[in-house]
Amino acid sequence: MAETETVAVGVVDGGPALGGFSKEKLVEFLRQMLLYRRFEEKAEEGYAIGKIGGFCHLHIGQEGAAAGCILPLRQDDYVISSYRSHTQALAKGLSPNAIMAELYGKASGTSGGVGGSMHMFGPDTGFMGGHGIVGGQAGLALGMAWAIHYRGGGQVCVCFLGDAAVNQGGFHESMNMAAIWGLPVIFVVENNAYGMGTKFTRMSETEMVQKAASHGVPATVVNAEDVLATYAHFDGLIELVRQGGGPQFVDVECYRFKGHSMSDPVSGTYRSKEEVEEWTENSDPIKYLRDRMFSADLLTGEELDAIDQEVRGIVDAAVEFAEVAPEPEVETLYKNVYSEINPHGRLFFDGRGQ
Amino acid sequence: MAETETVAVGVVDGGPALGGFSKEKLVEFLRQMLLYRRFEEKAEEGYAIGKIGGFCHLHIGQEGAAAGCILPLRQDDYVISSYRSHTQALAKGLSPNAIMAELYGKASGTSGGVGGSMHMFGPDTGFMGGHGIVGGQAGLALGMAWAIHYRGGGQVCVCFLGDAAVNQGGFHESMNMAAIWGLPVIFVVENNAYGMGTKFTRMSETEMVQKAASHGVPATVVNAEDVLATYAHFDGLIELVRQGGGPQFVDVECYRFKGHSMSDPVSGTYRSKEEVEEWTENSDPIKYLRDRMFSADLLTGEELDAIDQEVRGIVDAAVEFAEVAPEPEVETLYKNVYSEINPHGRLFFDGRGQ
Amino acid sequence: MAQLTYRDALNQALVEEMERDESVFMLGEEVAEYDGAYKVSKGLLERFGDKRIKDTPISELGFAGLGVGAAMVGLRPIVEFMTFNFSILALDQVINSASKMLSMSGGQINIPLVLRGPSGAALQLGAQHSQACETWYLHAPGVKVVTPSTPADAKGLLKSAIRDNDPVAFMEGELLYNVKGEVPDDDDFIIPLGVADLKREGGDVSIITHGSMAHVALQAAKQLEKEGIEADVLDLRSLRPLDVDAILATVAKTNRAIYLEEGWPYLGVGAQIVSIIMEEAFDDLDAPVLRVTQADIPMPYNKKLEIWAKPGASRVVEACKRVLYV
Amino acid sequence: MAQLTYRDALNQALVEEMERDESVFMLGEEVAEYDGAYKVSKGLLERFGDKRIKDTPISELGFAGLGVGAAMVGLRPIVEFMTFNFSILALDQVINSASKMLSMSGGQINIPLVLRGPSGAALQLGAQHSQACETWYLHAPGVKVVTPSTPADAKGLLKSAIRDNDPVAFMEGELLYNVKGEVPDDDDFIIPLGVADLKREGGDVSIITHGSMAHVALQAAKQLEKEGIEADVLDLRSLRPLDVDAILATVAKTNRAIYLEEGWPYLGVGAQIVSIIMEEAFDDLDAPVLRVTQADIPMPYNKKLEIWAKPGASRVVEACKRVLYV
Ligand SMILES: Cc1ncc(C[n+]2csc(CCOP(=O)(O)OP(=O)(O)O)c2C)c(N)n1
Ligand SMILES: Cc1ncc(C[n+]2csc(CCOP(=O)(O)OP(=O)(O)O)c2C)c(N)n1
Ligand SMILES: [Mg+2]
Ligand SMILES: [Mg+2]
Repeated sequence: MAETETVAVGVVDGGPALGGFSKEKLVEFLRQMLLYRRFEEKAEEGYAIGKIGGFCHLHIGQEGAAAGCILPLRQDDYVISSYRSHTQALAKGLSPNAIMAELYGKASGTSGGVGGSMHMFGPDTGFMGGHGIVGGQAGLALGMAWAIHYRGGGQVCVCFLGDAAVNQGGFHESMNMAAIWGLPVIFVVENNAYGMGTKFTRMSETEMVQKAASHGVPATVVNAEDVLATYAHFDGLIELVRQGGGPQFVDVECYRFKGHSMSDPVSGTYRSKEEVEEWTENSDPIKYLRDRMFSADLLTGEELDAIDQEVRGIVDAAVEFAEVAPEPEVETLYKNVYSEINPHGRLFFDGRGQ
Repeated sequence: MAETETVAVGVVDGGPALGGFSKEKLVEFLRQMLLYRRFEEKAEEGYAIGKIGGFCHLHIGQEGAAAGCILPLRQDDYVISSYRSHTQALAKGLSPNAIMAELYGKASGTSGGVGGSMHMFGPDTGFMGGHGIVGGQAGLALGMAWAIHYRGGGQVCVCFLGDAAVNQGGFHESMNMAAIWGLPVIFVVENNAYGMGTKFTRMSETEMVQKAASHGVPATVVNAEDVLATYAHFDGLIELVRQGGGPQFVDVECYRFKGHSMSDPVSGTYRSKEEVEEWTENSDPIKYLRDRMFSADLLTGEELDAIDQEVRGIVDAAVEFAEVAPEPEVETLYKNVYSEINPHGRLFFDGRGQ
Repeated sequence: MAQLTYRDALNQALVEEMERDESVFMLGEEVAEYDGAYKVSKGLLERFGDKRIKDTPISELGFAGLGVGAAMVGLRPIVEFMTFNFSILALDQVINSASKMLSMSGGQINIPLVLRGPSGAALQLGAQHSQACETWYLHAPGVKVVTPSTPADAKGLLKSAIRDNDPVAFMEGELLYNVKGEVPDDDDFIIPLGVADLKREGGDVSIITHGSMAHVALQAAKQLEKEGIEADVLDLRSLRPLDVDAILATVAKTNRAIYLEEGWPYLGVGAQIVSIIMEEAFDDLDAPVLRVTQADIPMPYNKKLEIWAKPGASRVVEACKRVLYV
Repeated sequence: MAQLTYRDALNQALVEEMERDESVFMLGEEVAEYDGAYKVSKGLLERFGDKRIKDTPISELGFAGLGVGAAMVGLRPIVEFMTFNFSILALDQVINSASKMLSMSGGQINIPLVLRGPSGAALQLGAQHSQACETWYLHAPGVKVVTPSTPADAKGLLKSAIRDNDPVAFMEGELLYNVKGEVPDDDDFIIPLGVADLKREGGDVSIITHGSMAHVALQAAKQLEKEGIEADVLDLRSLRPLDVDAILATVAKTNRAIYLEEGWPYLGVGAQIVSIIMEEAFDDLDAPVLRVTQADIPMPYNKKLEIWAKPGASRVVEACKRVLYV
């Protein structure tokens, strides 16, 4: 549970504020997180009725991470993530319609229906994908940060990882190179305490910030139940990195309210029903912000309902969009294996792609 | 340069001593290191005249590491190393004859002439090989330590690595697993400051002990110019590990007096002639011990000559042995790809191995 | 004989071999407390304790190295890859350590290691999770590769693989775990590596295949039967050692063959089988040997496209007819 | 035309392409201060500075990932592997990221990346350092593979590879760096990917090959010539894209072919070429297509054994005679 002390009531730009944020900003945080929540709930529904297939990993409970870390970014900053990335794609500005259509495997999806839940892409908004090999995106983030550095732009690259990914060798290699070359990358671990059914503490003797710092990457911890603290923390770090301060590592504490993927029960072998209930009750980032805003008289029940209605409308529209969107064509498959079909020679060997 | 203070003159078992070691023990250290030196010099010669081929990596200048770390081990302890491993094989008890024969590619070599300089093996003495993929042996050492732990024996596994190997992801994965399972393994970095032409400090922002410790593996530094300090350090650690104290990491400082391999000049692009001369003059582990023994009246010039003559004799004999040893037969090649030729089906597909 | 699922047959093999030999242990992601991502190791933690069934961090290269190292000193590790897709991260330890150790050491150090887990596509898992990985493990000499298609094969071959003194990549079908079949009750039922299984007899054309595609081959054979064409269905079961005699025998009988496999065409297993037939049975052939494979593209997520990209029975039928010139 | 070594030809290609396009940079172990382990990047640090020529730690997986990531956002990285043997550690980023990125992203993100370095055996380097790595890079669609055999090919093909918008594995011959040959002076001399080169004409038998083995094939052809046998020597140069037309043309002309390659037989490149000939030129064949490869064993250190294990001209001659039934 986040410390309530971090959120101070006050005044900003002449209006009432919480934790240094104006009402407008606070409503935006709440609205975003509600959008993520409602979107994931619809994805869950779509999966249950067989409209969505494959592996599908939800962010329910972890909304504070995407909001707090991505909202302070610029559009031209890069974000890259794992197979668990719906809300990060939303936060970075991909349209709910395209994301839902991707889950439905449709041609209007973020990846033309070919990627699915694990492989959302939106290079126009700087969202550089959902990647399925645990830790693999660390190397890719390193390369994007290298490109920023190489070109001399003031962009930042944010790399989301799960807590279990810090045990991958490639993560350490990437941290080391980011450190020696001072690259503009923030490695963000969405630390939901479990990698599938394995508690992080069973697989590490030490805190992950220690491992990051050992490579020379400054490492900090923030609790994503409190989106305001999370936002403030990242806002500062991003500026630091943007100014050429080199890489950063952040352990973002959170909790996954649902199973690892749709096929994993919410509780059972590796965590108890009570544990999940305790977190769901007492560490929900949306409730947390809502209650703080209520207490500070920055939100009314009606306002909240209106926001919720609005985001539900967006999500319902996304489902409608996805339902009627066209299926991708077989022909596109071969167009997208190589970008350059050399004028000579054969590239495909199945007799179907020529 | 090692601190001379670490070597205290005194009395052991009723006789004069240095750093707590009896004359007998001191002579053995000196003899071992001289054997390594003379052996490597002969290997260099053999390479120059084309009797030895391929990649050949020498330990000249680094003798304190093998002596200080391996001599305190038991025969049933495991040692595993990289492609730079002649002296470690000697220290663990492989015969100079067999090692030289291996360099000559002969059937009586440690690996039947099939391995060469980089792949010496002596499982009977616990020397588990020479491995050519930088860092690869870390995973193998983890497995041998696991086996010790699994069987409940009191053995120890020592894994030699180069300094550049700590940048390999697999090294970090192995450190982490050794830590969480408390395995009896000592990761020993022969830190000669360079990986080929690359200075360690260019490729790491931090000290390597920090990286090791970050996984929860206790990490220490020792300077191998002083074999006595090195021996004492390892003797203590080995006992600790043997008693179930879990993994250790040691940064063993040393310097390579020769090029990376026989094709790399001793000095040039990446280090100056002066630098090499400075180290060769002032940080030679053999000179260091010799001089300390001289000053403590524990060695005479004649004694030294006699030792040198003796080890030269051993090395000359090894060359003679290697010269006349038989070449391996083609037939053995196919015998050693699979240990079990299943009664059914084909294993080889070149039409030559059936 | 008992009716067992492929999953339970594997589980039985693990239990029996772990009972039989104390040097056998298994490790991998989620194998212990979670009973395995695909529940193949269900109950083993309770039965054998947490030394013999060990959960690992997500460190494929490291724990594959652990397996090779433990095998170097005489244990008989079973390393589970959650799926073989992730094993590409560990391939260095397979290719550069496991496969070469015996040879590099002049015959002194053998590696009795099993690397197992599902390989090949399941349903809509997309490009990174839907790869048939045989080729990566077959090219370098020193590793054996086994691909069971039925519960009985799964059990009999896994027991052989565990008892084998060399590294064996044991590739299970992700979609086969729930498939049921007869499995002999005998505790000591084993199937030797290197023996193909003629899963159906017919004299007109040979469908040679391995792994989960054996089921597709049998489906295709049924369809062909309706048109009066009788197909041999030869399930290779083990790809190294490879039952070349069985391949040559079916080709000698039918003079026409196709190779069916789950993976990509360029250097898929079929390329090697075709080459062997070319080299050793050229004169037996009345038609070129054709191959049916996955489409030569990364696997798409979309359900219809995925079905299209996978090799199905109708394409097998078509290929058989082509080599029969009908 | 200038006489250049293969090494210098590669160096020229690098210089010219880096001059031409600021988005091209190169990284790898020892490429900068040390001028490259094989001196291919000699002088580049001085010329282009340490942003464009970058020494890396020994972290193959990590810096290959860096290459893919930088390519995702429009740079054109060249990643040098000191040798391709070590690239097995990085294979996951090649197979699971580079080769699939364009497809997974629905055509949005292409990867203009060159992975280069020596592949195949040099002299007495033993099992772990003597592998021909083509197969690992060829199986999965999405990567192109190029294997130049002469200085001119090295230069012309490397320039094409750098300008290509897809991932290209560019495999050089470790023993070719000192080989000399004519190289056109033209700054804009390029050789397109996917065009095989008939390095010798003859009508009796086709020796098809790639990479450093082209030289062995030419040697064999000379020996055959003495016996009155004229061989076509077809150097494929690029294995994906593959000049299938050239393969079919030489087979149609000679009706007899062998494939010569440096690597192992089981799923070596030849297996695919044989399969293509089987599938598309069966009726042209007067004899089975045979393959000459490395012995199916890890490479031995001993000099004589190594020579024995490598594919040499005499074995090529023998195979040609076998398909000619003489
Ligand atoms: C290299 C690799 N190994 C294994 C897997 C299978 N797998 C997918 S997610 C996962 C757990 C990852 O946990 P964590 O990193 O904590 O992320 P979270 O799912 O909690 O967001 C595993 C083992 C994989 N995708 N890639
Ligand atoms: C994975 C891998 N990458 C690259 C190489 C080539 N290589 C051989 S030794 C070496 C330098 C290693 O330096 P270090 O670890 O410090 O050991 P040292 O040679 O100094 O003993 C390199 C890059 C290799 N053998 N393996
Ligand atoms: Mg997690
Ligand atoms: Mg070093």
